[in-house]
Amino acid sequence: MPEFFSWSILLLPLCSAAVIQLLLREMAGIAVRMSVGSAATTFVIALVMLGSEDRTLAVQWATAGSFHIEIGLIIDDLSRGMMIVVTGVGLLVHLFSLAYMKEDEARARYFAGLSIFMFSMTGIVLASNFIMMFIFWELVGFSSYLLIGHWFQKNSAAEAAKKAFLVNRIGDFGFMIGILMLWGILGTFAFREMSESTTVIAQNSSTLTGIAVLLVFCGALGKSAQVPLHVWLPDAMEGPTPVSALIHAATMVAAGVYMLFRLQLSAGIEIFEGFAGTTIAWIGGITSLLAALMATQQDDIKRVLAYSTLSQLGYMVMAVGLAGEHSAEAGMFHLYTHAWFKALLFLGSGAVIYACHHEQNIWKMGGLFQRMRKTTVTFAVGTAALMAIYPLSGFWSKEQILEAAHHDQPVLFWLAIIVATLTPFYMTRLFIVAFLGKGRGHGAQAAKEVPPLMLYPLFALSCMAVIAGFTPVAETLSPAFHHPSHSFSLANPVFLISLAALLVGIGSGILVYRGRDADPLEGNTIFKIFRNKFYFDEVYLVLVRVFQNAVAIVVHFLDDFIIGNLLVGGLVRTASGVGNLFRKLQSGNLQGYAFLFGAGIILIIYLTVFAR
Amino acid sequence: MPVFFYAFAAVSVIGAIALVCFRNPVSSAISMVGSFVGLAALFIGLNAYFVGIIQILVYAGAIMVLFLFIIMLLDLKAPSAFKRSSPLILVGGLIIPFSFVIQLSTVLSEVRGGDPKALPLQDAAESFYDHERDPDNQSEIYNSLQKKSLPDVNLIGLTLFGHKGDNASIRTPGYNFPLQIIGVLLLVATVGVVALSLKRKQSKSGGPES
Amino acid sequence: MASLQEYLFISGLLFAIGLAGVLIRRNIIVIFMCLELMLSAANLTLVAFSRFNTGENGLPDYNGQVLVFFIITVAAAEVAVGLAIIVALYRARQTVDVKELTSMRG
Amino acid sequence: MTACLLLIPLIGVIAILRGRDPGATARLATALMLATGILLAGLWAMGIRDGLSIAPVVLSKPEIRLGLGLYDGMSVIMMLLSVVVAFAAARTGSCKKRHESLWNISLLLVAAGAVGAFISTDLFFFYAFHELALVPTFLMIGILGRGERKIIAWKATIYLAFGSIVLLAGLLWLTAASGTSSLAFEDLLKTSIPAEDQPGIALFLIIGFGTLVSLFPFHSWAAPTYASAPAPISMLHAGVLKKFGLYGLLRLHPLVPEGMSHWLNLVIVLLIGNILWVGFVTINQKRLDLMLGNSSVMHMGYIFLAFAALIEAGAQTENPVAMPAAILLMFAHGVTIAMLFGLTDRLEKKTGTLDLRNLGGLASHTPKLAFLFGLAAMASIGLPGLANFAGEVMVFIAGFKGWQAGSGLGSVQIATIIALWGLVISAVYMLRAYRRTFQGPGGSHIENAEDLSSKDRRPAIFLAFVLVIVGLFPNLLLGLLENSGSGASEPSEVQKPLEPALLPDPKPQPRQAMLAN
Repeated sequence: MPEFFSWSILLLPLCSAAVIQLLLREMAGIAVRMSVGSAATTFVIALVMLGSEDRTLAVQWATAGSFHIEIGLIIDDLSRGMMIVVTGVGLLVHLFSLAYMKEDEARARYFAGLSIFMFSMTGIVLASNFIMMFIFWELVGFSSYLLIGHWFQKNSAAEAAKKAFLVNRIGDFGFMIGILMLWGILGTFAFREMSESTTVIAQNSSTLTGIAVLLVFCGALGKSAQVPLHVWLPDAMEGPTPVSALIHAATMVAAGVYMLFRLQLSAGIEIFEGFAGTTIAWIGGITSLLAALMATQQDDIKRVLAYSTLSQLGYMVMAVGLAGEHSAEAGMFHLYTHAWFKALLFLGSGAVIYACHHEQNIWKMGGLFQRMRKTTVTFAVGTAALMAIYPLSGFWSKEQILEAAHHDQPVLFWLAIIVATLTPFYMTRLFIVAFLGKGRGHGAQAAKEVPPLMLYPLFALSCMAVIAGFTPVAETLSPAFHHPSHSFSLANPVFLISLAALLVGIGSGILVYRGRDADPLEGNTIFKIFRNKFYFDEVYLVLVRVFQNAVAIVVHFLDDFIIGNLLVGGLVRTASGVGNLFRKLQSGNLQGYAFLFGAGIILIIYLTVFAR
Repeated sequence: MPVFFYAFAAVSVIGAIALVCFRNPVSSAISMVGSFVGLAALFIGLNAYFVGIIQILVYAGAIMVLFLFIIMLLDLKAPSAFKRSSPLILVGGLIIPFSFVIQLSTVLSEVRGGDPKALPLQDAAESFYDHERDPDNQSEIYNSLQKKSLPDVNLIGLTLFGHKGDNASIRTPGYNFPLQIIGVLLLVATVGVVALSLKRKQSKSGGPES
Repeated sequence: MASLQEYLFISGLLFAIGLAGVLIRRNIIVIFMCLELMLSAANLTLVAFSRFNTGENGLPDYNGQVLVFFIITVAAAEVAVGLAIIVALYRARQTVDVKELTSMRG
Repeated sequence: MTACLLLIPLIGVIAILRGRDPGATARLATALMLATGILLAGLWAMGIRDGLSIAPVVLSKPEIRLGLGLYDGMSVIMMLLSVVVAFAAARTGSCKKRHESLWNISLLLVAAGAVGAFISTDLFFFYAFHELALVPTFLMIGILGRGERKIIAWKATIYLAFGSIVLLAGLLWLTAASGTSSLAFEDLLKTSIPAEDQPGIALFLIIGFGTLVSLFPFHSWAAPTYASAPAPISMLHAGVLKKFGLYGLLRLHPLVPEGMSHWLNLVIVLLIGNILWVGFVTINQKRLDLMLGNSSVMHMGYIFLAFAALIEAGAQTENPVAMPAAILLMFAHGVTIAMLFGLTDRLEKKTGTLDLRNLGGLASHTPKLAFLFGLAAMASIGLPGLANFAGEVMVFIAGFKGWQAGSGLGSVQIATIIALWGLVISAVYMLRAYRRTFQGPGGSHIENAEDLSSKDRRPAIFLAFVLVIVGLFPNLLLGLLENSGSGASEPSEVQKPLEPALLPDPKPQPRQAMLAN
């Protein structure tokens, strides 16, 4: 395959975004077609690329003497598989957006944002070195900022966009330090060259390497919204729902996992051994548990899904951190399956929201099954996949993760099992409350089936949610991720435990929520904590207020008062004061001058004659 | 002798006080002359006959006439033009001179050599004796000193222009050059006064043409 | 003949009276006269020192009197120029009161 | 040829004095300067370097050589920055009819002074041209500024005069210690400064140049000055003139490397002050223009970080990233801050206020302004694809270049880490300001706000274009630095940054050699 195609997969969306932003802002119709066209083309190129051989392309981006920063594409199994996910989900989201954003005045800007995102995400996936990855890492953050803040007239959307960007910046702070430290240790930014540098690691203390890896993980912490930097993701649901599906469920938030896996693949799994990997795994586990708990008490359909995304991302991070033989592959496999069914769920929720006239509270929905059967069926498929019901795609990947956890960290395994119980519980809650029973709100009662342009992406995604886990499909689309390490049999204790968890989850969900019009757990103290998201936001608000703002005020005061007023202002005032004094003396009054003159003489005589 | 001193000192001080106190500038000018005459008498009492004479000639003659002339020209003799200074200035204007006098008198008590001696004219004549000349053909200064009169015009001239030989009877750096400078100064002053007194008329015929 | 102190005291007294005149009078011509008085007072000091600071031959130090001569000459020139300025000033402002001549105020 | 850069604005000044339309003359002159500058840079890039300098002015007894010309790539880039910003500044802002001559003459003089300082090949012109540019700056602030312009002009004058005097003392000491009467850089570089003089000279230079660059704690003049000055002057000073100090430090560093390294820790403490202290000050600003002024002070810290990396390495060859990083970031920051100040001026014209509490929701009324401002704001907080990011990332790399894994973090590395936190701070204040100005529901002052006219947009679009081009292809600028210093010794190659090449896995960098040092 010619180089041109490899580059065009990166540059096509950029061109699309640039052209839309610069030329087509007023011509939304053409802009939309252009963006969708570029997404379709990249998807085709990604498919074609599946058959190409591994290689690395590079151009020098910045040169300083003997030092170069390169922009390069690395094309291997990992990036090819990830590209299928990115461009595939991307294309479907583009299509869905065609219908979803039909009424929006600023849809040209919206599609430009989507194109920028496709560009940046492609860049992350194909990045051949850490600096380039950081470049696109920042760019996805930026496009996410743009898209979350699409409806910037709303305060909540503007704040959410800002929050997402800033929290990601905090993660990137660590990420960049990590990159620089790894550069110091390994001597290279390029992934291809890292494996040659492993000897260098042996010379350096493993502690230093561990710290560097953890700092790099900070990037994933922000981007993949792990505790404690997870707070931006639920707020990011202020953006249009297709954006949530693409960026905040399927692709961008998974970039952290992808990056860790890329690092593991390049520099060897050794650097994840020791405290670094353990910390990463525990953070993943804790995130998945906390997020699952929070998800049980959310009323906003998108927030339920957002917390479930957090929870699933925690799974993936945990798997990568386990640093077992195939655990990271399991994590990546989960990323791949999760992308399809979570995008499906989000788009489904988008369709529901669209049908219900932008009602997002599940307690005001209900009975949607009668009114929009097709959507409901696809949503049910997605829910089942997320619950990991055999033989949907989620099942395969989740079992692998549980298997790996069981193998490496039994404590985390049990933690994961709790999550595996909670997931079916809250998804059952969501499905029962929103789709079954009777309509509880005007929106839900007036809901109609969504237009076909929305339905087709849903069909396609539910198709993928069903088949993506089967070996032939997985082998074709994502050869790097798929490592079935065991057969699922009733003799396997892990399988039995997870099956039990699934049944308990679904059963309790049905038991608690069947036929209810309000959440029966709402008054419970423990569930109140879940509802309030463990008060993370409140604590952070206080922290920000105390540290950032208070320090800023104090420093500003000091700066203004001491440096500005006392030191400098003092100088200025002295100068102008003395000047004023002399100006006053300069009265033009002859007698005044003579008087001063005489007084001066007296003084001089006194000083020279008498004062000695 | 002290009687004359006190008399003329009183004349000059009273004249000075009158100069300050008279409201009419003409009276002030006249009292200034009185003061200067007294001063000239003091000069003469100090054996500085030449200086005393030019004090009278220049100040009491020329300068006073100039002042009077200007006062007449500007028509300022009417006492109605007088304006009293503010009390503050009055007080300040008295305190400063007063403190000056106090300082002065404090210093004066420490000045030594107050004893006045008559000038030893005949002894001084010896230092002007020129051995290369005939005894009858000695210089004017020598002759005058021999006659017990002080030839101060000649002596000032000698100081101004310096000696011909290396007669060390008088220490002087020679004032030829300063004298010429003074001449130039007077010339410049003359020209300047003329220039200042010219009336400018072109301002009425519009702005500068260039 | 009076002592040196007495001459110096009279000189200082005249100087002080002149200074007082400069300070308290508002008529610029009178101020000018007072200035002349102060100059003359200084002359008296010079002459007195000249008389009392006799040289080796017992005669006064005539350098002092030469200086007085110069001072009187310069004073004459000064008076001429000064009065011309006063005339010009009077033409421009119609006043000789220094209180009203304050256009140099900063 | 190079002298044209100076002649054009001076002829422009004369033309304005003789009654030509001031605005049109200034625009024409800056356009010609831009064309000349780009032409010169092009010639330089192609390796045609003879004849670009005018013959040095030789004063015999003692022999002093003064000259103008492109000394090395650093001069070329700074010269480009000057002409680019001057071009935009001449097209920004407006004043009363009766001030037009003053306005445009000052602008041209400042531009001429800035260009002159960067194309000087000797200490004298180098210093003198900068001072030349400062005088009209003060005048413009004092006469045409906003707010408490007198006080602010005073403040700036005192600070900058202080800096200049300290700097002059340092330069005099430097020349005295070098033992050569020639002031040309070329000749100075051949001399060696005695070791005992070096720390003193270096301290004078750091404080003198530092004050000019608003190095902490000599920074408090900058923000109010930029807020008060007319927009073109803010653009030119914050964008170009201020960089003179850093340019000077980089330029003179090879003369006193040991002396500079004596003060490494001082520089690091001060630059951290710039980044953190001023960063926090910036967060607390309530007015857009003050916020931008402070942010420009803060960003100087990053350039100083590159300088600190250079000091730590001791010589350009030891840390090849540091100097290009500093230069690139200077260029990028100059363009960005000029764009921000220019747009802020327009914003004030349209809405009548810059108080962040009164603004809001402008993006729906003025989408073009919002887009351009957003671009510039994003550039200033380091969005990849725009020039600042390239500069910043290189600065950070330069900071870690001297780190030897295995040993603990050195002071430069710690400063780098703190500077990275500065990125978070700058994102906080920039996004906060953008959010309060352009997003959310409408504020009280925006109802009548009109969007930018195409005339208003032109300079901003031009600067944005420069930002994007340099951001996407930093090698366009960095290529000018190649072969710098020893112009003729190597056959100069034209950089082709755009040519994709299929690289067989490239060899690891010669890092071992670096570690050995």
